[in-house]
Amino acid sequence: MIGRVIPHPVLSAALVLMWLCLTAFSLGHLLLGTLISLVAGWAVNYLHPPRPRFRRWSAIPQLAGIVLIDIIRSNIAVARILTLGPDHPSYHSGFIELHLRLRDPNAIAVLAIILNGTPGTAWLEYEHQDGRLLLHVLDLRSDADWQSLIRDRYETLLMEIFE
Amino acid sequence: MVAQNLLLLLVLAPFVSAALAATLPIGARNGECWLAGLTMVLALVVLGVLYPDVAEGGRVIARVDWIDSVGLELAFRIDGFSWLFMVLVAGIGFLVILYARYYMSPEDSAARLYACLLAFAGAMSGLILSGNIIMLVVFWELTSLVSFLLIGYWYHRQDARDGARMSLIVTASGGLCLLVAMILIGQIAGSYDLETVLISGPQITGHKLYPVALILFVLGAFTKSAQFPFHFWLPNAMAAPTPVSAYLHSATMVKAGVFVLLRFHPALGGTVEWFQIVTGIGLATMLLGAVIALFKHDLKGLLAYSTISHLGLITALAGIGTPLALIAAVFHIVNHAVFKASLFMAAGIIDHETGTRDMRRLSGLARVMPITATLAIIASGAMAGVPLLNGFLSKEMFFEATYVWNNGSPLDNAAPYIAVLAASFSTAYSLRFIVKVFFGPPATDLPRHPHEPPLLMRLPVAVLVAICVSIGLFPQFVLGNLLETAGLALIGPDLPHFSLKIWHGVNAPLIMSLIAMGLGIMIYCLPRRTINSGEDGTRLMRKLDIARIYERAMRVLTQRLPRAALRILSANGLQAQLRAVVLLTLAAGWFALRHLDWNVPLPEMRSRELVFALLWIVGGACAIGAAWQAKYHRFAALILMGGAGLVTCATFVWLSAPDLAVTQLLVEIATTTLLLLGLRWLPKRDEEIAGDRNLPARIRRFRDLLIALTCGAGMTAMALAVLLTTPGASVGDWFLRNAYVEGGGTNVVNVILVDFRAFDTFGEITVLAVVGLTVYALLRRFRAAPESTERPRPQLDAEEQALEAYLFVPAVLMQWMFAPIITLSAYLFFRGHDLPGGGFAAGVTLAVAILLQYVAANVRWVEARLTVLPIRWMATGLTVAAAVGAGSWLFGYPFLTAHAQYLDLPVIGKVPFSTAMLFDFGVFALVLGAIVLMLIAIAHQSLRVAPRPRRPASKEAN
Amino acid sequence: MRHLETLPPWAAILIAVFVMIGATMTLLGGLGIVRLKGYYQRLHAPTLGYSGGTGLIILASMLMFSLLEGRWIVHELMIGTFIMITSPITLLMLGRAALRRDRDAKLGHDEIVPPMLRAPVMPQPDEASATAPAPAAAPPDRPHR
Amino acid sequence: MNDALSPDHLIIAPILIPLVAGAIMLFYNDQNRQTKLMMGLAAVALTFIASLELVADVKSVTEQGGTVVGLYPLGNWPVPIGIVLVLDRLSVMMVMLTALLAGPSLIYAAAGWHGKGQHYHSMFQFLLAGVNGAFLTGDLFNLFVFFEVMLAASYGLMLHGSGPERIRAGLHYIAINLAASLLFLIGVALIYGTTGTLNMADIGRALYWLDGTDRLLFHAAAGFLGLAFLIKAAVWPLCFWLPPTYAAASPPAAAIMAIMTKVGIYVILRLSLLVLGPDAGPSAGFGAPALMIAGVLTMAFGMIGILGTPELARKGGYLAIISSGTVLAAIGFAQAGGGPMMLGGALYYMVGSTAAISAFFLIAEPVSRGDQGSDTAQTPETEPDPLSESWAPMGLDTVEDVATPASTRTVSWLTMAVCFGLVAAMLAGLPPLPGFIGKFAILRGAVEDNLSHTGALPAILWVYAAMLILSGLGALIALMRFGIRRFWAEAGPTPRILALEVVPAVILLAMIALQTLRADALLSYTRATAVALLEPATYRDAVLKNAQDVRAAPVVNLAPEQPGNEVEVDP
Amino acid sequence: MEIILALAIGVLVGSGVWLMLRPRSYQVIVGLCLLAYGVNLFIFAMGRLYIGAAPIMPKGGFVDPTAYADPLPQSLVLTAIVISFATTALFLVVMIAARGATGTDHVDGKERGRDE
Amino acid sequence: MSADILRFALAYAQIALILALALACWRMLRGPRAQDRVLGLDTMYINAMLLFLVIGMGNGNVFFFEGALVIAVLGFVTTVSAAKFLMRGEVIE
Ligand code: NA
Ligand code: NA
Repeated sequence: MIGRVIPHPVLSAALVLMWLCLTAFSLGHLLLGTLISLVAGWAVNYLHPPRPRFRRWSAIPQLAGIVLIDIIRSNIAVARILTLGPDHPSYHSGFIELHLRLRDPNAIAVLAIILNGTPGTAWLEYEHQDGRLLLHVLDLRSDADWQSLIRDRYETLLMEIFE
Repeated sequence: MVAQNLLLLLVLAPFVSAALAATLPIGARNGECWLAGLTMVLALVVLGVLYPDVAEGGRVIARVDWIDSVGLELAFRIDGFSWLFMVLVAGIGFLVILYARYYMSPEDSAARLYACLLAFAGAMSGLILSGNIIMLVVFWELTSLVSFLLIGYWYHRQDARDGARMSLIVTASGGLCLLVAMILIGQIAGSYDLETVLISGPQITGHKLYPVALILFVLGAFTKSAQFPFHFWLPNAMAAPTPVSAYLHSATMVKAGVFVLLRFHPALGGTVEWFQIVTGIGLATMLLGAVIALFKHDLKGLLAYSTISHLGLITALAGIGTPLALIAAVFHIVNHAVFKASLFMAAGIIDHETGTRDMRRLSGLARVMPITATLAIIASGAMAGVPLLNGFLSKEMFFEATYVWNNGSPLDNAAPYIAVLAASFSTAYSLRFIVKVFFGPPATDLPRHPHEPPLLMRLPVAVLVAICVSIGLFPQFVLGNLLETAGLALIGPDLPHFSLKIWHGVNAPLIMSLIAMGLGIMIYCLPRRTINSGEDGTRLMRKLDIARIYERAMRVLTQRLPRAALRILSANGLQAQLRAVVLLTLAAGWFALRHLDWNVPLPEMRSRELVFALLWIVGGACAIGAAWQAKYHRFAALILMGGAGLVTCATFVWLSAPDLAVTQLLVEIATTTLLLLGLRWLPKRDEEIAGDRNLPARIRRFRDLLIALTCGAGMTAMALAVLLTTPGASVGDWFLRNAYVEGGGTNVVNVILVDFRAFDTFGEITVLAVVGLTVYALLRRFRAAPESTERPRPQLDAEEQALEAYLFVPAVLMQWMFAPIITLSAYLFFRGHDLPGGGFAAGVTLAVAILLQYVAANVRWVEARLTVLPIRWMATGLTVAAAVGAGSWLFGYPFLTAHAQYLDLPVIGKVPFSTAMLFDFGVFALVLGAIVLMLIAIAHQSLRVAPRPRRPASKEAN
Repeated sequence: MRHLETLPPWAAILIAVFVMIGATMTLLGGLGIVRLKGYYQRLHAPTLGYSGGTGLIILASMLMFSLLEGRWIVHELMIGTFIMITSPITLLMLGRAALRRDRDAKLGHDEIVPPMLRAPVMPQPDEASATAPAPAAAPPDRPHR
Repeated sequence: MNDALSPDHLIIAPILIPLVAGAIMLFYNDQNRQTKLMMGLAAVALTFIASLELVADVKSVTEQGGTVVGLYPLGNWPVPIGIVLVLDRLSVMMVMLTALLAGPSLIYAAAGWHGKGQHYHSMFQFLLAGVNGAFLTGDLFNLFVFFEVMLAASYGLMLHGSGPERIRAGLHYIAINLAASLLFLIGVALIYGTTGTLNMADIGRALYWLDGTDRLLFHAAAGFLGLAFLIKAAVWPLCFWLPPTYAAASPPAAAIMAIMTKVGIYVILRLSLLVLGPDAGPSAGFGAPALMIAGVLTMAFGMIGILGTPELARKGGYLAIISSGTVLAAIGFAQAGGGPMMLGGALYYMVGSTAAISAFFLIAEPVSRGDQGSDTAQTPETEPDPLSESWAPMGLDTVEDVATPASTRTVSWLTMAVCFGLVAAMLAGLPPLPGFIGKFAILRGAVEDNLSHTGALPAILWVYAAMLILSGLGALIALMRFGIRRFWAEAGPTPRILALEVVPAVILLAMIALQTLRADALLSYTRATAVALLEPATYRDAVLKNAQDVRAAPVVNLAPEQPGNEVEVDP
Repeated sequence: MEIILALAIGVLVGSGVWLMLRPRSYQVIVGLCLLAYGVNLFIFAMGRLYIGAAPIMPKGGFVDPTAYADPLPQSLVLTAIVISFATTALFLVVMIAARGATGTDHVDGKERGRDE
Repeated sequence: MSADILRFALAYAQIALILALALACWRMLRGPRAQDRVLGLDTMYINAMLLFLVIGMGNGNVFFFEGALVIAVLGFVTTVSAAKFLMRGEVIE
């Protein structure tokens, strides 16, 4: 019953929060926001997307912290590189191919957000069948470095959360 | 009162009978004949009853209201002159109807013939009896129209069609000239009433516009009565059945021209111009007609030219215009009508019996059809002006008029000589007619074996010939009183005494007659062999055949010239049309603003100006870039255009227009996507377009560049001119002051849209709805160009992966965005009245949310899951908007009167509620439906053109 | 701009710093997009604006309006959140599109890119080209530049 | 006519009835074409009844001495705040004419054309709503909106049935009209920028106060608006789109689109006399010479066109052009002080010629059917339907379009021939049909009001009179040539014509006949209309009677004192 | 500010007009879009230019209308945007339909100098 | 004082952002490949969004927030469509 009325509770909750952020934190808006989020949830349900299952909520803040720090660091790093100019010898960019263990589409999407949101790495191509990923990195140091970096910093946490 | 009603009956009866005749069965020849004949008899009876009223210069006037406000009243007026004319119309009409009964073959449609004949009689009666000069033109044109149908009666024949066309064009054009003339005359006289006009002679002839009016008037009269140089239509009209010719070309149609000349003589005549033009043309026509008639081999052709000649004679008399000349003219009208009608009928009998009208083949008919021959010979004698026949008398009077009257002009001096010469030719062709057809050896190669026609067919001829003879013998007794009555009507009480006598003693006219007859016999005898054996007319005549010249001129003037002119004056290409629009716009702008005082202050450059300038350096670069790239690099142009749109949007933000910014952004997104959807269906532009770099193309581009630069400069100048003026009080100020108090919202722009000017919004969403429907309807029948039908190359390439592999990650993210965009849509909707947003923005947003799902997956994937029913949404939107608008009627307020109120809800507290919000919901629903419909309709085309294999849904759903 | 005067100096300085750094980051991103040589390098440049620039300016805006209104104004967070989600989509799509186009022999190679990551089950090039329509049938494409 | 509290809701009926009918039809699948047809006919009938009632109102009001006007303040906002519908003699006449033309066109469409594409009936109703809105509105921007409604619907109707010819002509038609719409917008914007108002009557009032730059800019705006309307009215050299468009459109669509050129004329008439009329001070008569000259040139071009084009439907387009030119020139003369008689005649002529042109388009297709003598405009309908998809996505119905030709059985070739002849005579200006009466009234007015006591008539009037005659003659020659060839010369089997195709032409001819018989009433009406149009002050006073002073502050101050809410502005 | 906006309008209109006079239907549609931008800005400019004065009012009270941007041109532009969007969509569809029906993207349905 | 600082900061930010916009536009104009142009446009969108926010801060009101939000939520749709067109030859298949 609940599942039918609120097919995507997490999503709907997020939408209510979004509504309140956008308008004001008041009772009236809570009601209106709830109504709208329910309608949106039903609409989404028509698409029957892969429903995310959050297995470990506690890992989310940890991941968020890591990502935030990485983004700030990368921002500085990339800003430095950009001030250096295009032909500076101190960095070189290139493609790297990685292998992902993640299988959950939502988790992979989150990883894509993280990698693309972090300056300096660009997610180019992903082959779901065998989990291969092609990245482009602005300042390339070593392949192994990146593979382990991503696996350790993000993938593990993501697998904890989603799988 | 009785007389008035009878007068109206006189006009109305033929039309009513015509309508009846048209409804009778096609083959009902006897019925038609009875109906038509009785109508004519009725007319004659009515005329008889009316005679006492018109005798002694009296008249009867009847009026029926029609369009009094512009002076078009159906006024009818009968006096002695028109009475006499009406007798001709009805009398000869009766005989023609009788004759036609036997002449027409059973295959011909009797209904059509009699209906047209009756209608023609009605039109002619109307013309003659009109008491309003404009109504006269109306009936005048009606005679042209009906005669068109009559002449074209045997429309399967080329000559009938050509003759009908020619006569209509010539006579109707003349009628239009006559119309203008009548308007001028009426203006000068102060009334369109014939009575008034006829007594306004001095006023009219003294007016500055008199020459114009006169020329237009005679153009009308001359075209109708086939005066040179408009005479050519008449012989061509001989393609009509003979009864029609007998009617139209003896008593009615062609006489209308001379009728108006005589009728309007009091108003327009008596001037030098009148004499010079009317008599000059009349004499010329008389001579020319007679000469040509001599050379015609076709019996009806001869009679046609003879008719032209005799009409010239009457015209010349009208031009001379002395009372006796006018009497003579009337007399000759009657005489000509009588003998010419009989001759046409006789010619018809000959044609009917022998199967030919070619005089070269006809011979010795007096032996096989003696009675007809006798009748025809007498009638021809009348035509030639042989003494003791009616033609002689009026011709004498004509000679006398030309001889006696003298105003000293060269034309006047020449008139008697021309008259005699023409009369001699007249004698000659009459003689030729008699001798060639009825005497000589019996004809050998006739299509039919001739014998006398049925009695009733001969009867009309006999009656007419009897009239010829009786007038010729007892003119005063038969016609004296009637002529006097007519003369009184024409000339008024000043009518001098005259008497019609056969013998006036040996005087100039008699000598002229004798000379003419002698000369005529000589003319006939001398070249008769050449005439009889050769072609129609002399070589010069053939060269100067005005009909051919006319035909050629018509072909040039109405076909070749217009076709060429159309090519030059019109532009089929879109570019030329748009260029015309742009150039005219420039011209209009320049014309209006050429005196504008330019006083532009130098701009200050502060940081904000710097930012704005930079913004528009970007925007301008984008716009120019888009213009530069649109030909060969469509995609680039599209992206650049997006840049220009973004800068426009930023400008709205910069200049305090948040609603515009939001709407522009959303529309920008929808437009770009639409154009991207469309790009797939355009041809690949992979090589230089042929001739794109040669000189003409460069010149064209340079010219357009100049135009474009001028337009840009002009718009800059205008915008600046406005921006540098200080605004006065505007409606906008009122909105700012009152939007919240009166409209209940703080976002004034939105309050305007959904309340103050909600009707605009209502119209605007209707536009969107219609466009959505059109797009959908057009794409339902879309046919792709052959090279666009297969799937795009990236998808076909062997190296390529399936879409799902490509979009594995982005698709997930795009599906994530579905719910937030729906929420955003709701947010924009609910905010509208107070802050930027509103139904439109919400609708576009939701449409984009759906579009995104299509982009993320494919059509089948989405449509297997989601059903939007866009047209239903559109219908709902429009209906809701209309219903909300109409809701105010319940409270007695006009459509779209909004109502705003705070609802006090239990837990939540006060909630603003406004009917405008409901209206905005209508907007939302419609926009959603329309945009989804358009996007989807385009998106479906790929699928329709190149159906894809279905993939199992499970794989996609994962 | 009288509202600016009502802000306390610490806030003003903080906001100013955030805004200036954010704008500078974005400008650097812009510089990068112009100066970097290869497309895949340029792909990184706007990220600076997406992440650093947006983040800082949003923070500044939230701070400023919260202080001005005297209550928490957090709706700018939504902008940040959605930029977080949507900018990766664009980069993913653009990167992938560029890869396809760079691998497409008919469009010409601007940059050397790695070959396609191919799953083992995907059809072999030879078979595929045998089943695909003859390339000659399709008119030659020209890059949409 | 009514006091402000209970406005006459009937005024908006001619807009709302078709609009709502069109909207409700959208709820139905296009399979229910007969239902939609019935709804459409009902809507047209209701609109007609409403217009009858409105005419009666207007006449009773004006007979009591007034010249205007019913006002309908939408949203109950006073002039010039809100949009107001203005009912006067001219607008109600045009509304009635629209309803009268709509009926026959709709009946004709029922003969099969409405099945050759989707949603014909909705678009038809929307077109009527747009046209009526354009006639009734008293607000310049609202006029733009209704112009767009009308144009959008006309695009749809014009493209109805699809096919290369239609699409090609449609592309041109749309492109030209988009350019015209942009011009319209520029003009409206400039007018607002200079006068600060959008109400037509108020613009006329505000113009009085303009000086210097503002007035010049206002003139420029008038010029641009004029051009935009002249494009719609199809004046030479802006008319090249018309013949191909109308020829390519399906006959019922072309028949109703005949009213559209008249919308352009209506607006020019309305605005030029209201705003730039005799009492406009330095702006009086602005553009009048252009109108006269353009009108005369247009007539000449129309005459050339009708003679120079072989295709009958295109001839119809040129007839529309001639009709436009005739009326436009008369407007120019009226604006320049040519007197009300001419204008009254021109209005009468406009009514008659529009009906005749509408009938012409309905006749042109059946009589050209199977005609070997000229290029047929019709696309072959026997091509296989391109739709191969058979599933119904998104609820979009997939009713297959009717593929059979429009006609299946013969009723009467002869009736068509008679109709053709009458329409041709009417358009050629032959008596006693309204074409003649109208031209006569124009000529009479031209002579009566403009003949100086010395007997001089301005040269341009002579040229106009000559063109009036010659254009009719040109039409006569061209149509006669066609008629003779088609009905007389060509033997052989006659095309099959449905009763539903004959009836509309007969109805329109009956209208023309009625207009002939009751010419006096109609001419008096149009004459009085012309007199009213030439007294713009009366119209202005009536519209601005209860006008709101835009400087007024709100009556009540509801301000809850909230210091933080006040918006501060850096000038 | 005024002169910059006026120039911007000029550039947009100039580019638009140039494209409108070109022979390819795609050029025309891009031109019409650019023209629409220019005309919208022009309408907007008729209310004169205001910075930082969006026509969003405090709730109630007497306000000084000269301190706010004129809302009416803005609402006119909104309507104009919507209508030009609709007509652009329509033109686009007719354009691709014309290309399908005539085989060319020339606005006249045939290449220059080539008769039907 | 704080007003001066902020005014300077906001002016600087506006100029910096508009320069960034111009640079992105340069890439869009210059190309060389279609993907470069799309990237340029996308960058322009984000820069414009930040500009809206900064302008809003300068004005002290939140009226331009919706504009920025719309770019944040929907601005990517144009880019995605364009990229898909480049990738697949059509936007919706
Ligand atoms: Na990144
Ligand atoms: Na203001």
